[in-house]
Amino acid sequence: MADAGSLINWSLLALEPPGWGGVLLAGLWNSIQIAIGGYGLGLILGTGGAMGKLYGGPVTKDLLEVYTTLVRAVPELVLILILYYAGTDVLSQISIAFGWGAVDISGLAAGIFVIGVVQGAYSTEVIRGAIKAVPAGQIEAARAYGMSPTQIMRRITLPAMLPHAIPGLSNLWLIATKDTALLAVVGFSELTLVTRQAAGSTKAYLLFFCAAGALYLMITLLSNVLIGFIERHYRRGMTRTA
Amino acid sequence: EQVRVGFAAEPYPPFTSPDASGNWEGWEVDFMKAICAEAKLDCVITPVAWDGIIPALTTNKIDMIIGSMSITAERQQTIDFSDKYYNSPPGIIGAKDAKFDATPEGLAGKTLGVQVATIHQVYANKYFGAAGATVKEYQTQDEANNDLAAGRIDAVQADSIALGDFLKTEQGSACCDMKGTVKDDPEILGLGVGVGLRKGETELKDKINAAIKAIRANGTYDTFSKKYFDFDVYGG
Amino acid sequence: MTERAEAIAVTQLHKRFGPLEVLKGVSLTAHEGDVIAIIGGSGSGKSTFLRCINMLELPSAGTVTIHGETIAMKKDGHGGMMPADRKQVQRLRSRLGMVFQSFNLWQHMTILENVIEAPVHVLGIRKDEAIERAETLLRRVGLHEKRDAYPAFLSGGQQQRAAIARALAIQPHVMLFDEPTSALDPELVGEVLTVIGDLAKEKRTMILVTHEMKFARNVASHVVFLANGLIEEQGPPDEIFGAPKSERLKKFISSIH
Amino acid sequence: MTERAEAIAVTQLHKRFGPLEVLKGVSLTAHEGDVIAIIGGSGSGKSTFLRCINMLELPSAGTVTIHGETIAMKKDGHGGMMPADRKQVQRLRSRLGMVFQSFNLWQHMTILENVIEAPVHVLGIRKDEAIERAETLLRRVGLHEKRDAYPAFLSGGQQQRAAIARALAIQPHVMLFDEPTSALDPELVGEVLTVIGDLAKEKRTMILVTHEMKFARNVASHVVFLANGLIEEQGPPDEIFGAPKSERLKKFISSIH
Amino acid sequence: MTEQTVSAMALTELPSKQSFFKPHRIVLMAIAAIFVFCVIWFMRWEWVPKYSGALAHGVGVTLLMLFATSILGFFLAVPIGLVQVTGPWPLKMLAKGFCTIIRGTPLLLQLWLLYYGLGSLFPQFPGIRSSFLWPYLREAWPYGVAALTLSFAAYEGEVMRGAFAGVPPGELEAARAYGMSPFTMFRRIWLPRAVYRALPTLNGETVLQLKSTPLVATITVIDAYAVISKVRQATYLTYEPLLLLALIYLCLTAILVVAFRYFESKIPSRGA
Ligand SMILES: Nc1ncnc2c1ncn2[C@@H]1O[C@H](COP(=O)(O)OP(=O)(O)OP(=O)(O)O)[C@@H](O)[C@H]1O
Ligand SMILES: Nc1ncnc2c1ncn2[C@@H]1O[C@H](COP(=O)(O)OP(=O)(O)OP(=O)(O)O)[C@@H](O)[C@H]1O
Ligand SMILES: [Mg+2]
Ligand SMILES: [Mg+2]
Repeated sequence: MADAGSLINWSLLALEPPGWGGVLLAGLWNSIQIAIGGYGLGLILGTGGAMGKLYGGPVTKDLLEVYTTLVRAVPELVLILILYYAGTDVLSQISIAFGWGAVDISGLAAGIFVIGVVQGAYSTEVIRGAIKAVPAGQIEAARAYGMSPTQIMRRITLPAMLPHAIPGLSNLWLIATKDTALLAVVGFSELTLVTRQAAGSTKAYLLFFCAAGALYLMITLLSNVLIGFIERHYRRGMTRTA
Repeated sequence: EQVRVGFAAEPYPPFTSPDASGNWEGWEVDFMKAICAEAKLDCVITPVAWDGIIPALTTNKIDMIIGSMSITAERQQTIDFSDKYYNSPPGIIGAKDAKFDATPEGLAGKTLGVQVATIHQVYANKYFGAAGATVKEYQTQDEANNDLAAGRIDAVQADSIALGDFLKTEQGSACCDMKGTVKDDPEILGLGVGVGLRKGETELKDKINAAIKAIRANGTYDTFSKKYFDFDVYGG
Repeated sequence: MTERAEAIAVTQLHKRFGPLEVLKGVSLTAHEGDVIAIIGGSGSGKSTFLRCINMLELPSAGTVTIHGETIAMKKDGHGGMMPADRKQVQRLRSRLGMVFQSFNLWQHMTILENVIEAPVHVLGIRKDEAIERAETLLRRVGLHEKRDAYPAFLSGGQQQRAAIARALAIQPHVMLFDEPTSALDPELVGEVLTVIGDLAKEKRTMILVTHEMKFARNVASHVVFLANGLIEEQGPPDEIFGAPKSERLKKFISSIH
Repeated sequence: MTERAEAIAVTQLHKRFGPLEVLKGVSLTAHEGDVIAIIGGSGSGKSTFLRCINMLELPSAGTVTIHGETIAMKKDGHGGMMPADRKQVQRLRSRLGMVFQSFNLWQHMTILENVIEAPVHVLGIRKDEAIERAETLLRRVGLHEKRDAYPAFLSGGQQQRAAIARALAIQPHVMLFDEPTSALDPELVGEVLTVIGDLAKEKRTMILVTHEMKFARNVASHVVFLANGLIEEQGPPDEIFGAPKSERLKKFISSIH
Repeated sequence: MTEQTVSAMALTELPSKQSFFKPHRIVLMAIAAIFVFCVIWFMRWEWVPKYSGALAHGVGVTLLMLFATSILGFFLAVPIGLVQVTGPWPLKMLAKGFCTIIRGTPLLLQLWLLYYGLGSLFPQFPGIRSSFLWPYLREAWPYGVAALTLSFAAYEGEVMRGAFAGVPPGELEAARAYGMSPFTMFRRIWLPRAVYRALPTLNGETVLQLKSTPLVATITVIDAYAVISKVRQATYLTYEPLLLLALIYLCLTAILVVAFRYFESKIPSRGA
């Protein structure tokens, strides 16, 4: 068999062609961009969603409930397909309806949109739980000192809920980095897909899948270190036991 | 104006395959460059998942498909095609030491690999699946070939050019050989490969058709084809 | 007495929670420099009354006038009332320094940040100026060396003193205290009462709900006994504690001792 | 006295935790029917002594003999000792009914299941027989109607009585109690002490660590005062409580009252 | 209204259980009904009967995958969780490393690594090729089962670690004090107690596992997702098959959640 030798052919991982290292790193960069973008979008949606669920009118609350339930019950893979085809389609229809013309949704933007919508549902729940964990008295005190509702949100509620939200939000970040791999099924050139391409072209399946695994693992481990720092920073106001 | 040209994101040699620097190359990439130059279109390569390539076209993620897509009546209900730009019959390959023919009887009881969303999938299910073969469907051609080489399946049906290319590789030549081409069924196998287009975009379609005619007439088609094939890929 | 301006005037305050009428028409005027102690049994509506003054609870009827300015109310859809002008409520609230039973310090800020928060973000005072003033206040309540600590690391008494500094930082016309010592261990009560006692000596206008009768007797200029949502009896501390007239008050005082 | 068999004999028990020597050679013999109360200050090693008897802590030196059978020990690698025969320890443990301060009922089983667990799965008694016996025991501690409840739904006193029933279910030669009432609210202490008192009346062999001096005086046949890892004084309860000899014991008794 | 907007009550309020049918809900449901009607009326569903057999089979495969891998994964998770709590350090590190690696990389990649990577190595060894295992190693599902099982084991292993560590030591001590052997204690006390504690999390993990099963379609296992993919390719419909698929998973999730609620309700809530 031919590929018995190529299994340990490290030169395939070289950064310069004919090595595929450069392509893998480019894929990794795409993955990271989508993860960051999707996570960020998810945070925005999640914050909005949490507000809506906590303080919104009954219709808002019900609609958000439907959103979070649906997204959390349907496999990411299916959601990604639906959102990738239908979601971006609807987006550009809306844009046309508003007279902004057809938006040209790039693969990157579509990926961010898809991951963001999925993440949004999860962060809604995380942030909602965290806000509910802020003692009511803290908010009452802010009102008693004459803060306006937006000020209370910005100065008290959001920062006070962060320590409660960080564990959940860090989990979501790790999920986001891994969910980018699912975009391979719609043909987006993130790390998993380029790995598949490289593996298919060189027949060194094991080598490339292990290399990609190592890269993902690296993101996770680095993130864990970073999350540790962030957590320590934001939990400084809490007692150790809290 | 930019035209996004979609094809499968996975290697499909010798038509489209990525190289180590992330560029795409192959006969179809050359073909695309030739007609885009001819039709003065600003083409950008947009790889998409093969099984979602038609939805990608209809939902505006890409503007045309140059991905070895055969012109079939069924697809024409959903999308439009240009004139054909190449044609080659489907072939069947199998392990060297296995002796069987590319006929329903020959494949009975065997496992046959095909790529999803291809004419081969439809054909194999209709003729071989019905006659007792197990049809296994792969996301990419490459994975089907690989599983054949690994002995997980007994045969692969695909475009004979693509298979020929695989048989030329180290892996392919070691394991397998051509068992023959399949009996024609124009209704399924179509009339050759054309550029897939959204319905109603006749202007683009006319441009492409004119470009295909032009590059065939001025010899460009033959020039780049010679780099890959020693026969006439355009077919009869 | 008469020359002193009215700091707070509440007239005919009613408050109902669903079927339960907690306040049934309470009127009270606090002049500048008054220290009013509100006493009464549990559930008599003391906290509710205090919270109605700064609109943490919306009264069902009646008016609240702070420093001559009456809070404009309008009908909400459900038979209650709501402030007509949100901005006015926010402005008037920033003239009332509320100290809660459970401190309610903002946990994500240091003590100093807690104290400067409202001056900077509500009153719009410059930050360095606010810090300077905050340090003075913290020194006064004896917490200067704790200014960079987070509330969770302080004892209950220290937290309550920080909360008092936070309330003083907005230079309120009136300080409102809702049982400021009842969440504290007995040993810690003393330190907080000392601080409040000092404020009383400075003739700062204060309304305090308290269960510390001895303390009320010592610092209050006026004592109000709430019972069943009404003012059952009021007057100078010596009269209220020394010669209670109503049966209820007599019973209440004897039960406390 | 002499005709009664030895239930437990501990000789020269030593126990050290790292540098700290908690027990410095304690010897104690309990005959059948004895009720031995162990008293002593906090940290004097009472719990450790009790836990060494059934090898929940491994003694550093000394022997433990249960019903005439001495637990065989061997040296472990680190200068301590360990049981030579694990099976022997398991067998002897099932003759000792231990009742813990914090009950330690198995939360995932109903009270009845808790009581039959050890008889069925350690002693190998038939399940229906075990249930029958368990019901008798539960009736005796007054918990029969709670037999299908889960421990979390019981009060502390009820939980401790269930724990006593669980310990009795293995028909132990000796019952060991480690402060069985100190995790209980004062109102609940009584019900548990009544049950233990009844056991004492039946002349069941018991060793109990307790802070309830009055109770110890009433039920114990013998009182042991531990101090600093040694038996400072022992004797009949009247002597120990009525006429303490050592200074330490005098101080201890006066501090308790 | 502002007072209600930031009302402290809203923060502590439980979801109102009052009436499900509030006026606005009826309007919303009417809108939803119109929407569903439009979906049914204007979209193309004539393919459903033709594929219903295949779809039923696919759902069967999905469920089989789910149950097989959850159960196998759970049995793996128990030792993984246990050695992390009590094991000697080499085993502890091994279990920890396993969890980190599996949880740190995408399942899709693991699946491909097993099937295309490892799976394409096997045939190179004639010994494997002629062994009795070969007929199975040729198939795709063993790789799918393996990858999903390992993944479940890693995630659930973490949960079990917490559950084992969370069993009060006193209860274990009580078991020892009554003469239980270490194995009896584990079987009768420690394990059941830990499983009860882990049950609510197990519910969530199982739903996540259900949502992971469609990935096996990418290695040629014909589950519900693969059937729908086939429909998409045969009919060139973009939305309809995916909507049906989403509906199928929604129902499966709902059934799972209800089933777990039922089991949880059988366990004393305060005790668990
Ligand atoms: N938000 C509310 N909703 C319904 N009832 C309330 C609410 N707040 C207070 N009450 C009720 O109003 C009554 C008066 O409460 P309030 O807290 O004012 O009493 P209090 O005099 O401060 O008593 P305490 O000394 O116990 O603090 C009580 O019966 C209480 O249950
Ligand atoms: N596992 C252990 N490791 C280290 N030191 C221990 C351990 N268990 C007990 N000790 C120490 O041994 C000493 C005696 O403890 P023990 O629990 O036996 O005291 P006690 O007499 O039961 O006290 P109390 O009345 O407070 O329960 C204490 O100083 C304690 O800190
Ligand atoms: Mg109150
Ligand atoms: Mg003890």
